[in-house]
Formats: sequence, structure tokens, C-alpha cells
Amino acid sequence: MLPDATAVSHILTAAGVSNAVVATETLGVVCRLEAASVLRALEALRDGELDFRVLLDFLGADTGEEIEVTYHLRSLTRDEELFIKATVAYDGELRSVWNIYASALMPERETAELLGLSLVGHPNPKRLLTTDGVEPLLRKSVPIRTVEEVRNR
Amino acid sequence: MSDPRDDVISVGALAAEGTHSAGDPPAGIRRVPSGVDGLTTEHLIINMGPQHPSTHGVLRLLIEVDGEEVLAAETSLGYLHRGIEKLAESRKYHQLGTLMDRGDYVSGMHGEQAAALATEKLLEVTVPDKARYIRTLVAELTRLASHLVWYGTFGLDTGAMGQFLYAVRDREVLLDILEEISGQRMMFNYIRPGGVVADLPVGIEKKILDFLTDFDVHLEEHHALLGGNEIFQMRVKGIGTISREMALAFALSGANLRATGVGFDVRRDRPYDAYPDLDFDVPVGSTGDAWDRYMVRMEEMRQSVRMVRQCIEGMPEGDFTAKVPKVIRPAEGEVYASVESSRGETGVHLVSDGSPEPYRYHYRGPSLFACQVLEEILPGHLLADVVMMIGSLDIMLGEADR
Amino acid sequence: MWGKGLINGLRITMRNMRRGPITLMYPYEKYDLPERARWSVVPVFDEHGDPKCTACMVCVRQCPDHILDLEITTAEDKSKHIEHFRYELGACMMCGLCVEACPFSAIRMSHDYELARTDVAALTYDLLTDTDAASARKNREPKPAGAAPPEGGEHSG
Amino acid sequence: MAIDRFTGEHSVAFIRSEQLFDYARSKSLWYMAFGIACCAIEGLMHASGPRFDFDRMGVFFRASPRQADVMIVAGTVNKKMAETVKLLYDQMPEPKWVVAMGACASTGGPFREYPNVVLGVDQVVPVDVYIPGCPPRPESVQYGFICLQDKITKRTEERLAARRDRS
Repeated sequence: MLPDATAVSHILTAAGVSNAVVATETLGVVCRLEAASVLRALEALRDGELDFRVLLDFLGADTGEEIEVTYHLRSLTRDEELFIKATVAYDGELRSVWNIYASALMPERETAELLGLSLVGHPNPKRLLTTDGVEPLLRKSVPIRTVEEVRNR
Repeated sequence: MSDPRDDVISVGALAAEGTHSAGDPPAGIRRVPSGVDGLTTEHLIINMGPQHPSTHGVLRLLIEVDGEEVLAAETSLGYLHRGIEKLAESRKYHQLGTLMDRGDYVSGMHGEQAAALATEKLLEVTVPDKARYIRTLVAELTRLASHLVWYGTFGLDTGAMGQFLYAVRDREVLLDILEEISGQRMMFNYIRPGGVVADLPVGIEKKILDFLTDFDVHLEEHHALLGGNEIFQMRVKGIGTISREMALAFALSGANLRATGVGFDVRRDRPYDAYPDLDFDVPVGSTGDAWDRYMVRMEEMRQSVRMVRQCIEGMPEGDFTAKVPKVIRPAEGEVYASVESSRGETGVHLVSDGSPEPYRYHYRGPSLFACQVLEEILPGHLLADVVMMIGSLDIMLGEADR
Repeated sequence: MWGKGLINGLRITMRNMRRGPITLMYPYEKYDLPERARWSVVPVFDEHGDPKCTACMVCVRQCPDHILDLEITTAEDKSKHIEHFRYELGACMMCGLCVEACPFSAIRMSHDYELARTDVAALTYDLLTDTDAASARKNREPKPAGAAPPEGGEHSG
Repeated sequence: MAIDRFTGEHSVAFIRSEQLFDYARSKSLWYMAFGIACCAIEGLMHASGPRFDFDRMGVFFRASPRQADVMIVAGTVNKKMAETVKLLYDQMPEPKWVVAMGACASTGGPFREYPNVVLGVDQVVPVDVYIPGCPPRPESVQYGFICLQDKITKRTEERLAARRDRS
């Protein structure tokens, strides 16, 4: 289940990713990186000996100051899971990793749209779920309808 | 974009590598036109959906066709985007089940189970044995109900009607059982953090066993009626082949992944609830085409029947729920919990900040990933096969759009 | 062999023909709902015909969709009077969380599933209107002690 | 005029053509299945299945709006879907009716707080019958169609009464 944290950091250093913090948390083994080095790190992890071939899930969360994106990797040969976290500023760019993991295509579009980021390097960076003019709904600053609003529709 | 004709899949090659033994398509039937010499045809864009009887919900496909051959396809989602993730941030932990029911609405129990497991991980409570068994029992009954919907509608896509009626007939009995256990036919709201809402009603075991006795016969009939039909075999064999690499790259899960030969099953490899105590097999396919996906799902139904029997036999005595506070305030933290739903790995990524409501709630719907792979596998097939491929992937738009 | 499956399929169809109909002729016969079936929310009355609701607002807070609403006025003696107990049938998802939470079993899920309305205004209605909460009656009951007047209960009006 | 005695409201031998048509319409309500979400499984699949057998009531499934009298909107309508609902409603031939099935189509239901969700399909198209429930039982849908049949017959009577008052 849990990969060896030292092996992960070893692979990342070999790939030239500096200041990556690998720690074991409630979630599992989490690796925090800078957004700029995510692509390089993912490529190294996919092709490295830990064999993280599957990007199981991709999500973003509004932490109140910035957007934290999480890449959930899984290695089926070694039966291990790893979470990669990076932060993006509110008006920042989300670099697509679709040419490393094809499964990121739609989750990235969804995250960029619902959290108001601009998507870079994506083959089809259109809106996926909502129509034009809908606010980035998953941000904490965008409220849901109030009780009065829904009662007196 | 390169010429899509370059990687046209030809049936002959597939039949040679595949391990299908019976009923290969008769010689002379070509699935993919090799192009008409000397005639230039204009490409046509066909809009399929969002309201279409065989898109299994509100999937919208833009298909570029040359004659009858699909050249490219684009998937458009969002026609059922209801904000489950956003609304969960204003729900209390025991209310999350009501949202998860409506995510993957055909197998509601699995969604509830995923939410409950994630909350329990945060709370670090131990679920009593009886609750674990009840959950497994209802989850497997729901899987049967969900696969029956898939079976019925998959046949409808080929143009068959009779098996749909038989599937609905069996599903009615299942829904009656589930209604007696939980109170509603589809939106159960039965599994909660810590256990289940209520004990099994008296005498339900006999009803379930009676149903299973009938269903053993009915299931073989279902299989003979659809899978044994040559027309159906001709329409699904060699259609929508997904290679193992493609399945991993697109993070497919569930039966779609197992049909390609990767035997990953959350029930076996990340065991939860009573699955470690049960004895079951994980069926895998070989070629990853629509026929393999059909066979894997049929076998899963047989395994579910086995598991339900084992759950009833091994049902322990005890409490049906652990002691969980009325207002759940888990410690700060972040967890991921997943279950094997009817469609694949349904995961819940839960971030708590110590308040009674989740801080961030992410719902991994396996159908979203199955929708992505459509764009990849549709080109090169005939237009009539598009509905077969959508049907064989068993897409549920409720969890793709969320 | 080509066609074997078709003949086999016909055989299965014939076998199913002998299994008899399962059709429920709905308007004329009705399915006996199980004990736990959850449909619209209805108030529960005690043996005197008074509602058991104490206006404690637990159900209002528990409802995930905010479909229940209690308008109450509190008298000087802290007793509560229910002006309106509003219920939005049109938005109710019948999850049963309010009934589970009610500490006095003052509401229950009924088995009435014939809920279709042709008028949008009929989708919102009052479960209780202009009644005393049960706690208010309890406070008051010892004082009259079996005398005839308490039945009136017109203190508020 | 003596002939009025035979063509009046209470005549048995003669029936107004409108009454005849509306009677026929109410007994063969072909619906367009607008299955969006959960309600589609209950209201469209199970109701037309062998147990509840919607065909008994002359209610039958059509995939095309051009052949349909009723549109069952079964599921949550969001802003992206609303245009499609309107488009399909406009394609249906007159007279047409809309049944809002389930809490979501009636008022927005469990998802009505989300700003992307339309608060009931009646904000997009006029609705004739609302069927609460999440999802309603197939019997509830059948009851809803009985209500719709009543509404159609009543509509003729009202229209005829209005004409009688005018003349």
C-alpha cells in the first residue's frame, strides 16, 4: 500500500526535482512539490522503478490562500499509492499533464473550470461541465444559494 | 491530426489474437469500410445526445463521420452537473449519503459505503461485525440490481427487447428486497458512518434466498438469451477494443479494466467491510473488447450471488452500528477511501478541518474516466457500433458530471 | 452452429411465458408497502388528537435541503405556539433524516405515494397551522387538572 | 333550432369533435422520455417494465419529440440542459403537456442550492403535473398520468362551457 518514502525522494532527486518534501500523512505518502516541477516529477515516477503507471484521480482544492492540486498515483505492479501535491495561485496557470497521463484530460478541464484557473498545454482547454458565464463554483468565495433564495424561487 | 485511417482496427487481426473460441463473425463481414476508391465524400458531424435513448443518460457525443465510418469523436459532459462536491461542503457527515445516492444513482449503496468508509477513517471507529456483513450484503444486492440495468439497456442498444423485460422483472424483486431493508427503492440512505441505520428486517433472509434460487436459473437464461445469440455476438465481438496500456493510461477501473486482463479489484486488493472474510473470484478478460466486458460483468453477477449467500450464512450476531456521536466532528486530516462500485472504483477524497462539515469533498466517479476513453476508441468503427461501445462501458452520467 | 442461439432464445421465451404474469394493475390493486417505506412526511397526533410536536426545531436543522420550516411565537411563560409548520413536498427527497432526528416521534414518514399535483402552489403546504406545541400544553395541563376549559386552548387567539 | 337538442352538451348521440379528440388524447398519451437522472430509471424504465406496465394506460415510449404528446422531464435540469429542454419542447406538436417528475424537476430538489441548477423545470417550460418524490415510485408516475388525464378532460369541459357562455 504505502511506497517507500526514501525511494520516492530518491527518484525525484535523480530527475532533478529539488525541494520535494515526502512525508507520511493520514492520506498516505504525500509528496509536496513546486508546481513548476510537477511534470518532470510525474514523468520520472511513471517511468521509474516504482512504476506509477496510473493517475487514478486528479483534484483541486481551495485552501483559502491558493489552489492545492493533488495527483493520486497508483502502481499496479507494486500495489502502492502516492499522492503528489502542488499549489497554484488563484490567477495562476495549471499545466496539463495529459501527455504523461491521459486520464488527466477531463479532470484537469473540470478543475480548471470549477476553480477558475487557466489551463496550459491542454489539447482541448474548453469548459467541460458548465456554460460560459458560470463562476468558478468550487471556490470558497463563491457561495451557494441561501435558504431564502431556494424557498422563494 | 493524422489520418485516422492509419490505425483502423481490422476484425481479422483481432480474431486471430483474441482468445474467443465460439462464434467468430462469419467470413465476408467487414466491420470497417476500407474507404471507397475514387469517390470523395464530405465529412459530416453528427450530434448524438444529450437526449438520446441509447446514450445512457445525458452524454453528448459529437461524431465526425465519413459515410458510416467514425473519424473522430468528442465527448461533451456537464448536462447533469449538480454540484455534489460543492453541496457536500455544506452537509454534515451523516448527510453525505443522501448526495452519494444520487451520484451513481443505479448503485446508491456503493456511494454511501464510500462516504461512510471515508468518514470512519477520519473518525477511527471500528464498525461492528454485523454492520460489516449487512453492508456487504446490501452492496452486493445493489451490484446485482445495477448490472441488471446494464444488461437490459445493453441489449436494447443492439435492438433486443425481450431480455430488457426479463431484467426489469428480476430487478423488481431485488428492489422490493432493498426497499424492505432500507425504505426506498433507489435512494436508500441506509449506510451511515459507523454502521447501518437499522437492523435487517425479520424474515428478509428467506426472501433473499428465495430470490437467489430463482435468480440462479434466470441468470443463466439471461446469459443464454443475449450472450448466446449469434447476432449479439457479431455485434459486440471485436468492438471497442481497449488495450491494457490504454486502460491504465486512462485510469479505467472495474469491469472495464478487468476485461483488458488487469485483475485489480478494490474488494480484493483494498479490502473493506466483510470482503476479507468472503470467498470470491475476480473475473478477468483477455482482449478488452465489448464482448469481454460483457462476459466479465456476467461473471461478476455470479460472484455477487455467491457473496450474498455467504453473507447470509455467516451473518454474525451483535450491534448494527458503532457508537458514533450525533454531530460528527472528525479531527483535521485528509483521507481517501474507495469501494468497488458496479462501475469501478468509486473513491471519496475527504478533507476535514475539524468542523461538522467537510472542508473539501471529492468524488471520484469511474464513469468520468470511461467517458474519456470513448474519444479514443470510437474512431475507426461504424456509426451503429457507437451505441454498443457506450453500452459496453456502462457509463453513468450522474457520477461523471457529479 | 448459426441459429442455435436464436432457437435457444425462443425456448427461453417460451419458458418465460409459462411463468405467469407479475403485472400489478395499479389503480385497481396496490402494492403493500413494507414497514420502512418512506414517503411524504406527516405529523403524529396523540390520543387526544393534538400534535405531538414540541417545536424544538431539531428536524428543521437536520433537513439537508431546508424543506421544513417552523414559524413559532413564544409566550411569556416560554411556551411555544406553532403558527406554521411548513413542508415543501416538492423538494422533499424523503431521506427520513428528520424523522430519525425527532426526539418526540412527532413526525413520521407516511406510506402515501400518490402525491402528484397539478398546481405548483400545492407543492408547499403546512403540516400544522396555528396550534400549541405539545410542551406548551404540558405546561398548562396540570393547572386546569381535568376541568372542562383546557380543551379550548384559545390562549393565543 | 330543433337540431340543438341533439348536439347539446347532454346529447348521447352526438359528441363535439373536440371532446372526442381530447378523450382519445387522454387515453393515448405518448410520452417523450426526457430521462436525465435517477428518475429515468424508475419512471421510464421500471414504469414501462413488466411489473407496472405503463402500456396498459395507453402511455407509450417515444424517442422523438415530434411523435410525442407529453414530455416527462425526469431529473435535475441545470443551466446547460435548460436550452435542450426548451428546444425539445418547442419541437413537440400541439397540444402538448409536460410532466415534471421528481423533486429535482419540480423545484430543484436536493440540488437546488447549487447555483448551476435550475429551480424546477417550470422556469423553462410550462408544467402541467408535478410528481413529488425522489424518485417517485412507478405507481406515483401512473397516478400523475391519471391526474393529467383528468386535467385534459376537464380542459375540454371548461372550454366548451366558456363557449356556451359567449354564445
